[in-house]
Amino acid sequence: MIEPILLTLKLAGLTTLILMVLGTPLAWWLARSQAWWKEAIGAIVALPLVLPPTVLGFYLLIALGPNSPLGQLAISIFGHSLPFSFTGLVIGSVIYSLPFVVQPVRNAFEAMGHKPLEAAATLRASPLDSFFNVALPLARPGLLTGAVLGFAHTVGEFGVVLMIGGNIPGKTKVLSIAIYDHVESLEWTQAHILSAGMLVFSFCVILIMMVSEKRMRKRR
Amino acid sequence: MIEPILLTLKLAGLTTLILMVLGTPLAWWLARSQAWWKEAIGAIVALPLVLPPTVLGFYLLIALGPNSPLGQLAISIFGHSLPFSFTGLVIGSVIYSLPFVVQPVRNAFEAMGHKPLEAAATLRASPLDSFFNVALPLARPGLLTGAVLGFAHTVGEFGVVLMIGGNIPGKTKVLSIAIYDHVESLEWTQAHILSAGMLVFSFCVILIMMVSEKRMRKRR
Amino acid sequence: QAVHVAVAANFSVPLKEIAQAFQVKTGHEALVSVGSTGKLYTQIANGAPFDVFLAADQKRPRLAEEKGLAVMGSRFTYAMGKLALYPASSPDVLTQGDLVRLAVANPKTAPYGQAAVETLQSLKLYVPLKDKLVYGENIAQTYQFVATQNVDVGFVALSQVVDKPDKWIVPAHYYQPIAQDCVLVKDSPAARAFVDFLKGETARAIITRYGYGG
Amino acid sequence: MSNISVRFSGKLDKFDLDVAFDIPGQGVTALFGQSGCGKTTVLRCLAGLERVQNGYLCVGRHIWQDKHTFVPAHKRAVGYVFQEANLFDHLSVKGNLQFALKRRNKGTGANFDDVVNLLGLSGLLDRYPENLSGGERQRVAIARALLSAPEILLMDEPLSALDRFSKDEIIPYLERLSDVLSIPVVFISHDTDEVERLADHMVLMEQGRIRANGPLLDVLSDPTLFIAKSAKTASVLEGRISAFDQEDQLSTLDMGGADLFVPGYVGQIGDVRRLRIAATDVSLAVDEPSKTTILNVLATRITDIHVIDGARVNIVLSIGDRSQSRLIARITMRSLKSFDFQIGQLVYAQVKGVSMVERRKGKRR
Amino acid sequence: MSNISVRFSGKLDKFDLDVAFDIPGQGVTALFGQSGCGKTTVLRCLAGLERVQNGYLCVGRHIWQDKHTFVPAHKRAVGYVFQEANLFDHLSVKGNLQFALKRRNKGTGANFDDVVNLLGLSGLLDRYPENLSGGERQRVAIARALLSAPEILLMDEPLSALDRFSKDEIIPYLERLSDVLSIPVVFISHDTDEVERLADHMVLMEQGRIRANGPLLDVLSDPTLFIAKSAKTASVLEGRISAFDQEDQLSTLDMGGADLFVPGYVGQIGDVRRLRIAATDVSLAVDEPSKTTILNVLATRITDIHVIDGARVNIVLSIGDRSQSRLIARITMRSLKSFDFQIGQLVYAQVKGVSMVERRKGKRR
Ligand SMILES: Nc1ncnc2c1ncn2[C@@H]1O[C@H](COP(=O)(O)OP(=O)(O)OP(=O)(O)O)[C@@H](O)[C@H]1O
Ligand SMILES: Nc1ncnc2c1ncn2[C@@H]1O[C@H](COP(=O)(O)OP(=O)(O)OP(=O)(O)O)[C@@H](O)[C@H]1O
Ligand code: MOO
Ligand SMILES: [Mg+2]
Ligand SMILES: [Mg+2]
Repeated sequence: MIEPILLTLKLAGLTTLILMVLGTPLAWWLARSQAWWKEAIGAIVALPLVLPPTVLGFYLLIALGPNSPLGQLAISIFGHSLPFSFTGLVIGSVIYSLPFVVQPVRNAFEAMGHKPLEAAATLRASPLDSFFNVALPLARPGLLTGAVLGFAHTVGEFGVVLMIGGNIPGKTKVLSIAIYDHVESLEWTQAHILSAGMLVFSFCVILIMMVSEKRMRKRR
Repeated sequence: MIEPILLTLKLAGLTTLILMVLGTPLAWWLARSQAWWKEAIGAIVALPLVLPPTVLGFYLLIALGPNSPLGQLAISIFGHSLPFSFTGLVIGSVIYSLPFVVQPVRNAFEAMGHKPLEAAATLRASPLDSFFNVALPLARPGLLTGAVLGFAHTVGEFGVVLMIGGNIPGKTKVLSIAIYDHVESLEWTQAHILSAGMLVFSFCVILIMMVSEKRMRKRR
Repeated sequence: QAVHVAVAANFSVPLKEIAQAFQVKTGHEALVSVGSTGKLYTQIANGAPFDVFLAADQKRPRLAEEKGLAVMGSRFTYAMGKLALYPASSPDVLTQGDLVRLAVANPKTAPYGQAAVETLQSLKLYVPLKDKLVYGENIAQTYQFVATQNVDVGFVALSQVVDKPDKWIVPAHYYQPIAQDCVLVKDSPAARAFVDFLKGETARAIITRYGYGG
Repeated sequence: MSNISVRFSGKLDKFDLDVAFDIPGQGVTALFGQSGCGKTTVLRCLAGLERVQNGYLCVGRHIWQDKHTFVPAHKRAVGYVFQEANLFDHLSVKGNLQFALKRRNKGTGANFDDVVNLLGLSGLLDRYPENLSGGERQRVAIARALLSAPEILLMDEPLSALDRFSKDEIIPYLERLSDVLSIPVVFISHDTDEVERLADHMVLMEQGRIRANGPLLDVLSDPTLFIAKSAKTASVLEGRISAFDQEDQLSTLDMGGADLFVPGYVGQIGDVRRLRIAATDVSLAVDEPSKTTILNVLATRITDIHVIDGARVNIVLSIGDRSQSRLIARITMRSLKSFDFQIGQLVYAQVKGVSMVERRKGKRR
Repeated sequence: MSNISVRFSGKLDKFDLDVAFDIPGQGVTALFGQSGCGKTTVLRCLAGLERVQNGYLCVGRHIWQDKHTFVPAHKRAVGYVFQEANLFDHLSVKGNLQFALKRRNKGTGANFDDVVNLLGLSGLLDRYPENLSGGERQRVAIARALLSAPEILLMDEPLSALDRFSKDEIIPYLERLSDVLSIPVVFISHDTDEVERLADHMVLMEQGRIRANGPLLDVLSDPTLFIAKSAKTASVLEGRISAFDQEDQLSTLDMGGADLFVPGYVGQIGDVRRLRIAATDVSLAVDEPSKTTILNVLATRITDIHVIDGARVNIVLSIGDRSQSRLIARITMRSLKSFDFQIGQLVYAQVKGVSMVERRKGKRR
């Protein structure tokens, strides 16, 4: 019982981290770029959402499978193909949850306007410096929302994980699948316990994140 | 093939509408209220996310079943219990997608600050008037993000729908389930066609929404 | 050495028991991955690390053999699924006027669903009841519809309600037999040992106890 | 309208506010004080944007705040000009103005075109706030407040972003507004010039407290207040136009016995005008001075002598028979000593540089 | 530092900018003009925040913009004070100031404590921008720009939200900054007083074009410009302190032959000081005038006569042997006629109200 929990935390934590690392610059580019095609990229980022997760998982399976070019590439990098590995799970979750991070963060960057960045530039902050020391702190509520949505969604993520993870105990059998397993195998008591535990835990994590964000804002 | 498409559009459209109607005041309350317990409500709104959709669906099935108090209530209102009906589908989708609407909209309301509302008050706009004519227009990017995420997510929503919808052709068999069916029954060609169609359609819808928002902002 | 077994959802409970017995006897660990037959097949086609595939039908294992995804000639029927109507003591509930909904598994993806439809057709009830059907993704979900009382009655696997008194076991001639096949995906001594164990007495007893035909 | 009674005390965050003052229910009141002394806070309390623990606010016959009452901001008929324009970013200039128009009581308030022309906004109506210059934004904010048909106008440094030419146009309009519609105006300003031109009444604040409160001329010339020590000390006097010399374009004002000459046409004969005379513009002589280009020489009586510091002295004079017409002269300590001026003494005041405090109409005091 | 050459022309949205001017690479330059004339836009172009199609900008030896070059804002060592403070909301006052400190070149720039004290920020360091009053925000913005150790300081109406007392402290500091560190300062202001006190050089804008550009005194007293017509016309003169009378606290300044008395201690003997004499404070007499409280009577020669309108005339005078010390007297048309002043004539100028343009140090011209 403890194994899926740890695995889930590891997956959600890592996925959220990667989502923030990838999603934030992407959101920044979407917020700032003047390119005419940027909205197309914006729409593409949101697309994984419209496919049912299992179907998305199916396509990821095909795309990353050992017979595909991407799969071949992965094999030469990781030594194994991505599906049915933890790495594959992380990749799938990242793709699936990306829009939940990109959209709120992008909005936060856009709401901020140019002014603080102009002030930073006149104080000799390079664009990178401004990004880290002005834009990111100012976008904190958006980043937090992105992180909460991304984290929660990865914890509850299931279709993609089931499809490309393959429900392998200790490797890709995360909590959501474990609960699903219990439900499907008529072990409802275990399912109830796990679900309740998961809800309480997530409630606490989210509440703590939100309250601490609020306190940071209040401290001013 | 046309039936699930229409059903999906109807479901996603209606769900998005309801999400906006319910989520916006909720987001407003979360952004403005001084109540100490509001963050708890905020966290509860995000909770449906952490349960795998099928598991969520399972609990909804229990909660809305004909013997539950909620189910009894629904029967006295709608004349039938909610699961396996379009109404039930809508309710499930709304619960599941609510956080994707509430969070971005809340952020937009918070980013706006008090100032425009104060200006409105001194111009004799009642709180309701301010909400509709100042807060909502200023929060437009957040509302749009909420709508896009909510819409896309409902189109792709699958676990909950499958669980409380019962896959009834013409009534609850939406596109995502149809695609899934094809994948499971090894009818991959049909799955590919439907998926591609869905992606292209959703891409267009999202792109149009985003570009028109951008144009509205540019027009200034 | 570990054997990786992929099993169709309806057989997951008996299999877990079998796996335990297998480990006690041979010392090999059996890792169990549960999924729907269709999904498991797709995964095997895309390099899933399964050694043994226990499907809910015969089609997918055969396909796996034909496509070279499995060891040729290793296929055999490990269980015969039986259909039950639950909760009911006879098919009469199906003709009663107050029947609102009847749950079956999706006939397109689940063999038990196919069997349920065939049963209804045999009873000449399919057309009259068509509008009352709701479909579970698989047989487990179908059972959940029934268990949460959202439907009045449903066609489920006998294995799911084997210890429940109020069921009507559908006579075998009402539907095509649900032969569930097993196939060896990757050849290894441990995997062979597992397949052999599945064919053996201990496993057979468990399978029968769960209401499957031999 | 009768008086406005204001009593606010309490803490707002860490800022400690404790003010109590009454101001007239008509005319223009200036709220004056150093940066951070609480002017904006008081104005916000007046508008109902801030709520202080112990507050009492009565405007005319309406109680807007007391122990049991707190009329919310949108039910107070105030026009508010924010310190930082605070326009609606989602509306064009026109939209911003119409927002105010739509919500005012029917049939009241200023005319749209008048206000737009006055504030020079006709070319800007389709622009959005983010594309306006600082002064343009401020003008839109003023216009918006004017168009909301307020019963009291509250303005937080409305003119600080404006150049002199815009000010010169707007100030008379505000005066007329307060005169004709008899709407009381309370405004914050740092600029003594502005205050002198616009205000009738003045409230002086210091660190959340009231330091002085009274008619403008009294406060400005109160020698115990720091304003009197400033280099800009001035007397503000009223006189009636008695003649106009077409050729030299010179107007004569009757100051109550004594005459003052002011260059240019300043109004019709019989009109009352307000004049500003800087204390540093007034010099004194014991004997009638010889002829210089200084046209204005008034016979006055010394009513008070205030030493500002070791070098400078303010001499308070009364003109003619009007004891309330107080003229202040700023002279050096050396002059004070060499002439040995005494209270009660008759002296000639030479007045260089009389400036009209531009007013279209005479004002009641 | 050598000159700053500025040429910008092009459309920014719908605003048409076309300016070309050179300003000195040291001292203080004022950018003056009506609301919306493009002052902020020019300043933004100088800072590299705005890029105009045809631009050329050379500051000292560095070309910041030409056909091929555009040095981005963060590589220009400018200090910029925005029209609306533009502080970082996520940082405390201290954090805002440290943001500047951390990024400046090591070992350069103003001392933190000095700047904090000068701007009265020591009690505010832990506050966040949203809890500051308008004037406090503006002061933080000025402090932040000063602490960034700029090589050129650009300020957009830095003082408009400040009361006189704050201004009186900040202006001398800015002057010293521009003197001692010889950093050129370009600032926008609507306030002629401020401009007169602070600026050496003045650029006058009108609807996106340059209307005048030159040393402050030339522009201010250029009779063809609207400023000269203003009631506030003044001469700004420099003199060397020659004596101080301890008892009467009276300083004597040598204006190049002629003496002027100024109340109070204004500096050490030998120091050069700038004086401001309002044109309306100067009266003329043909014969040596009789004794009044006016201490300053100077023998001058009329060098020019400008008629402003039917009522008012500016008389330009030269003091003593210094032909460049130009004194302006504002007199009435009636006086001009009755005295029949002629160019070249010797007259006595009575100067009432000499105000020190507060400067700690004499300035090179
Ligand atoms: N982003 C913009 N888009 C379009 N027009 C603009 C923009 N910013 C300013 N303008 C216009 O350009 C002109 C010059 O603006 P600028 O801000 O330079 O004026 P300013 O001289 O600083 O005025 P003020 O004293 O009122 O601040 C104005 O007419 C203004 O409306
Ligand atoms: N939201 C706030 N939280 C805490 N303190 C505040 C807040 N707003 C203002 N203050 C403090 O209250 C005091 C009064 O502020 P207020 O804005 O009324 O000053 P002001 O007189 O309008 O000054 P200015 O002329 O600079 O605008 C200041 O010391 C300020 O720092
Ligand atoms: O046993 Mo199945 O393949 O999940 O219906
Ligand atoms: Mg203020
Ligand atoms: Mg400007």
